[in-house]
Amino acid sequence: MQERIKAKAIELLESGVCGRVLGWKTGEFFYDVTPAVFESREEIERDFVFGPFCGANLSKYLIAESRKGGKVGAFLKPCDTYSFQQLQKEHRILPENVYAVGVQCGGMCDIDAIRAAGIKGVLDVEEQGDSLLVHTLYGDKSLDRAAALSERCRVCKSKKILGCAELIGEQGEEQPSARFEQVAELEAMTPEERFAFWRGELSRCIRCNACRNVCPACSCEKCVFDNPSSGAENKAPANSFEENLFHIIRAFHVAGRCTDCGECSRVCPQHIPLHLLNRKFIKDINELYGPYQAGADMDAKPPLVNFQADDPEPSVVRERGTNP
Amino acid sequence: MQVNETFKPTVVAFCCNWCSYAGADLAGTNRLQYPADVKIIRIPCSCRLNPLFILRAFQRGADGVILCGCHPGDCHYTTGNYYARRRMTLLFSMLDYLGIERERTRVEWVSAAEGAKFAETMNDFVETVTRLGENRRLEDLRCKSE
Amino acid sequence: MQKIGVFVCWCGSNIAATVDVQAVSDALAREPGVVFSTNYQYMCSQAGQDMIQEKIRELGLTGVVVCSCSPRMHEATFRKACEKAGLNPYMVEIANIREQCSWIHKDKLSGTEKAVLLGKAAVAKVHLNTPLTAGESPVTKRALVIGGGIAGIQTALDIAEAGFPVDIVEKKPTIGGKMTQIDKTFPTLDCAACILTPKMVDAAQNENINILSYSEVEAVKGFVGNFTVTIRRKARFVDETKCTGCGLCTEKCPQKKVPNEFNLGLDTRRAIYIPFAQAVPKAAAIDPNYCTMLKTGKCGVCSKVCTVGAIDYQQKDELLEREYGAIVAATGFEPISMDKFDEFAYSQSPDVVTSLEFERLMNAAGPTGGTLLRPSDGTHPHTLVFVQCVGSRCDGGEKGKPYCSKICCMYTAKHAMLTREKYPDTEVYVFYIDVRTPGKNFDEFYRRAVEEYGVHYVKGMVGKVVPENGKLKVQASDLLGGQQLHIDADMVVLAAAVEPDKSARPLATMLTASMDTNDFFTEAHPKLRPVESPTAGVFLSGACQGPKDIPETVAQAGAAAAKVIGLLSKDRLTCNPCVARSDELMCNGCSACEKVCPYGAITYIDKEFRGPNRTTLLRRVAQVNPAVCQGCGACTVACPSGAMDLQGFSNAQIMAEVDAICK
Amino acid sequence: MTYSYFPGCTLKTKGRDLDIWGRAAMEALGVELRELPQWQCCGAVYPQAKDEIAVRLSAVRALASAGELGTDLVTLCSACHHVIKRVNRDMRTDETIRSRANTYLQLETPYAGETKVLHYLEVLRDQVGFDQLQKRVVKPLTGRKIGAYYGCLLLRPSGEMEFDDPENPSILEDFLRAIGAEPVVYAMRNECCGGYTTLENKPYAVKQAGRVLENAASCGAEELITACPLCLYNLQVNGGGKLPVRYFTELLAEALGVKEGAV
Amino acid sequence: MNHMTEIVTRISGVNPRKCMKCGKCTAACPAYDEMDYHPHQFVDMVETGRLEELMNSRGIYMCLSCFACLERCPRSVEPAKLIEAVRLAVVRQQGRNHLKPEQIPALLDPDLPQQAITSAFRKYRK
Repeated sequence: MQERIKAKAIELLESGVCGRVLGWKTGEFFYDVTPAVFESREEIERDFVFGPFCGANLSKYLIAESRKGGKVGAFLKPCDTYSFQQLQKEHRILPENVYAVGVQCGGMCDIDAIRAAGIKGVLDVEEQGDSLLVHTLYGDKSLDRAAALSERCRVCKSKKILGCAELIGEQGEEQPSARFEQVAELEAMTPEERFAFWRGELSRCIRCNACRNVCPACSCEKCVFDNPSSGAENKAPANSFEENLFHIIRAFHVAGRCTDCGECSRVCPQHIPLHLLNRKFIKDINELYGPYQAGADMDAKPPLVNFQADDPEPSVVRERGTNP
Repeated sequence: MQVNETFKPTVVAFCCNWCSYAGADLAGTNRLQYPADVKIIRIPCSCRLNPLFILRAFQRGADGVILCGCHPGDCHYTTGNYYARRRMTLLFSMLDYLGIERERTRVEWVSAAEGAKFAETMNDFVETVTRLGENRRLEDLRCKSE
Repeated sequence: MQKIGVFVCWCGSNIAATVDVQAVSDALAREPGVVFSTNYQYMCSQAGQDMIQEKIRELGLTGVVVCSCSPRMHEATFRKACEKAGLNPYMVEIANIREQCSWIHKDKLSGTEKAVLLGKAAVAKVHLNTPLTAGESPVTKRALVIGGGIAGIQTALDIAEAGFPVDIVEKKPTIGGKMTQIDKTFPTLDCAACILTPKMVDAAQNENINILSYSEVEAVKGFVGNFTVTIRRKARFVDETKCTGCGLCTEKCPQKKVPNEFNLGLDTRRAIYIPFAQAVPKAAAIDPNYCTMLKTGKCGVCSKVCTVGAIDYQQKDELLEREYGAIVAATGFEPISMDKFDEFAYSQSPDVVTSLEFERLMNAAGPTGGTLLRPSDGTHPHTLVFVQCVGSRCDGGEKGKPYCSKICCMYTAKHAMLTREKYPDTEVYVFYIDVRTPGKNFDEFYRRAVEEYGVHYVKGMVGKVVPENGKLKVQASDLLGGQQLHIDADMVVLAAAVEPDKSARPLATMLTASMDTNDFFTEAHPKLRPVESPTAGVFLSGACQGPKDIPETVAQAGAAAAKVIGLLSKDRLTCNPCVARSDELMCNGCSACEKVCPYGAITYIDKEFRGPNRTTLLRRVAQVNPAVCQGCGACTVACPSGAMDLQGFSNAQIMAEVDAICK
Repeated sequence: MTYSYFPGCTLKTKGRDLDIWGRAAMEALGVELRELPQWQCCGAVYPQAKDEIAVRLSAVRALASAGELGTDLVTLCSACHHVIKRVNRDMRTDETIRSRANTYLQLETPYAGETKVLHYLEVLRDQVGFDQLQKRVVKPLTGRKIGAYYGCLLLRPSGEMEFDDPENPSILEDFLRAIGAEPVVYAMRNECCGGYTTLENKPYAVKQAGRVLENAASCGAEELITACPLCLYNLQVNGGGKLPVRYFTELLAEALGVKEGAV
Repeated sequence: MNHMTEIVTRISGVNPRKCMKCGKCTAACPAYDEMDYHPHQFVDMVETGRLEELMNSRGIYMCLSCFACLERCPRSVEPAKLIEAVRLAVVRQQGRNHLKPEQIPALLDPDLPQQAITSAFRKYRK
């Protein structure tokens, strides 16, 4: 796969279709893969990687890249393409300046999941069909890929690649996903338990803004939390209120636009399950206003700028509550 | 549940200018009593209510926040309350999800003719909020005056 | 820092009785930025306004807070006063300490405390106010009148007289409305048709009036001065421009068994019909529910007999789109259904009729040619019982209306009087709860019915009507006589309550005009602006605003016309300056705001911005057309970055109010 | 279709006909009426005063036991229906009555008006369907001019009984049409027959029954049907035999061809 | 408010002030001729506190509880409930039972449904 992608990247550059391509390169550690722009065959041959740790969603980078003049090539995994389309709907990405290549994905891995499987001293990981060959300080070990997947890939909602000029690998389909199970578990708790759960999670927030910076939906020219005149400016999780405020408003601002790509939780250094906030909105929207997947359909009106005359009343929140 | 007789909640009522603010005026004209704990903020339409305002109110010490607007279908701006309805439904659901008492937030549709409904709504809401007591789950201690 | 003046009004004792106004002005004097604070008996009086103006000049105030009645009452007054003293009118804020404070709280301590907080919120808001200048929008100089009854006709005539074009949209095939069905009018007893039909002809002949009969309003867009209305012209299957109204088709049509709605189903008409002799436009229409040709494709008699070729079975509904500067609702009323009042046996005996049916039975153009006969057997009735308040003055619920229908006392007196005049051999009983006859020559009229015509007015109600052996056994109470009456009547006439026409509710939704719980249109102010709806550019004429008799309807129709003329005579309208504004530096160009804007006020342009390292970036940004924006604020919340804000109700201003209140 | 069935005291004694034919007919229609175990008198009169709790209790017991069985509760006698339906509403809407009744009864699960109360005629109309009933008729009552006598208790107060239009009811007329008879509408069909005063003021009961029968006869009725044992008694005994009066279930059984089997 | 008025309005749940004195209750009452006071008067007398007279009236036993007054009242006043409340106020007093068990046998008739007796007992005695 990696070689096919690299070949395509080189072809795009050399045929003149693109002036540069957006891909992934290894960072400090093998599992620390970062997005990068490549402008020459040499750079690609030297640095370009595609493997089980290329979780980063490249579509957000296209907002800036598509405005720099010339055409940019980009490799997008299925879930990235939802963001890609959503950002086009919002006129953030200029599609005429992008040459998108869809790459099928077998699910991205999480180094912590590998460690949790009891494998220590990991040096590198190699894909071998459905399993991983893990090189460690203590010799090689084999592990089912499924066991190493990140949470978001374990509950992958779709392998479908949208809106790309060409594909590498097979086109996939939407698939049933258990991604709302955790939300449902939380909903089933008492308010006290939920409150305690979220205090436990959100109190760890250090306001590094990684979630905001990585989120494709959080692409505002200026964030309200950075704007002194917005009335919501805050730069540090000064107390529990501001921890709550930041995450509630952030989730609200991306509600109806969040494709559930899961980048927020991936990058959170404190391992706060931020996707559970976004998924709550998605679940509510699906249940109250009908199924909606952000980015899936270029023409569908996003639920928060849409309505039906017979939408449920806000009291539905009180009425359907499972706990008194 | 224990009811603290001396607790006087702070309740912020956002009222749309065309229906509910007029409904509140009608309650006044008809001398229909409701607790002085309710303070009304006039907004042009229920769709003007930003979730930030609600959180801000809780931060600054509100114990309950209620939004009143025209009945769905009767919005002065045709569609504003439909958007407000979705926004508030989702926001309230999120607050509930975070374990914040869902009874502290409410939306009621009150027309300009429903002075009595306005007063009843406020009486009922203040009673509910009083029963819940002081808002502890979404407060900012730095903003407390005492 | 603003220099703010605070003016606390006593409103006589309305505020001062439950709010310590001195304490309020003292407390507000200590707020930051407040350089002057006082209280006065009547701030809205000339003396009060003079004081505000004097202080603006003397102290150079940059902001004014008036603690008084609702801003819906006097905000405009105070803004105007401040403007005269050189202060931008949008630097004025009102704290509503009457309707939302002194009138609803009895305890002076908590009332005062709340008034202070409301004042503080207003002061906090004024700190963030900025002077606003209103823009302007053009006015389409044409009016639309919805409903072609006497209200709509009079409004249209008056507007047309002033030189403005008017369209009348009427859902029936003819204009004229309920008044065409009335026999005589009270208290003069002149013939309704004699005074109405000349007006209908005037309307038809007036160059400025365009009658769209058999048409309904389908959609309304836009705002005051600039409405765009879609009108459905229903297929009448007759070319209105060709039909001469000769009536030949209506005589030859073989389908004779169609209930005649003009006579309330008391007789029949043909499937092709002209509602009545003086109809305007005088053109036939085909009833598609009964026409054999339209239903089965076989017949075509009317087409054969028509000498001008006006029949067109292929006609389809047509949609018109037109622009108007003002819209008048004149949708009128209907008597309520008697289904829920069968204690009066309306469904069981044809001799139990409603008052409107009684009008037809007395009318020369009615089913009996003007001779009062019992519908059941065509015999002359000797004993008539009139029941008032059927469905009026009921305390809510599905059965009946809570209001007094206002016209029944007078028309019942008229019916009773006319019956006794034409048929002196009759006994006429009127059962009443109260007789309500305020109005010029009204009570005199009612007294004449009693004193000169010998009508038996009985204080009480009818409890049960039992049809038996050709009679109507009426069981009733006579409260003053202290007895239960049992009358063997020949006819019973029910004064059914009136209700707004069913088309009014969907129309109100289209117009975004508010309605009360009974579906009557609400006035902008019940006393001071009775012919305007709260929605700018929408006016009210006739019974759609509340029960009315003919003179009142005509008076209100003229008043509505005067308001429309006032609006249409302006070339440009001053817009509301409290509109949305987009901060281009923050705008993402994502289109969320555009999607929620009900007015299409938001457009996008690509604009160059300075990028890093001396580069330029082309960005899509939103722009608001201030003449089109109505200031709802939907966009401000849809905007995730906060680039969109609403002038006069900005994020910062509302949050300042929140802060002041929650402290 | 299975329902709990509350016959009531009168139907076990003086009003046996109403009950026997009613059961036979439902059986023929494939509807199972299961008599409630251990029912007691409904109380006979609905206590209008809000502070009368004890007399509401046996109705509540019947309602609660139907609730435990998970079935709707069907009644046949007008008086029982009136009492049970209104007490059920009290249990649903009146906090004081609910809490006091539950305190008295000490049921395993407190009762709050959950059971649905249906009159036999409502089952015929809404569950069986008059059109279906019509198809099952084997001996249509063709040519018989029958007046329906509703009386008070089924119809009023309409806001609580939710049975039919209180001034212009049609359920019994529709029923008569379904079994092939010709319904005769007359205005006194929803007026009181005076039955309640038969002990207190017999002359009045006689007078009022006469009025009802006179009106029905003058409108062409040749016989009357009713659902109320007291009305039946009063119209028969105090009405002077002007018209035959029968329970509607008797005619139903007749039309379905099960009348003989039931006796 | 007079003590008895208060009891009667409380147990009946009726607000006599809603009455607009239209007389439809009295017009609808089938037992009018049997009663000394009529439904609209009942409402008025409760409101004005003339309870003694009402409690001594024969009319309270003549009411058929047919609910015609209640059904047809345009103001939802429910006179029938007031009448029952007044009757209860009487029979709840010591020794004021209107119907005594020993009176029953004389009234019996083999066809009379027991519903009539039960209800008479319920209505007329404590």
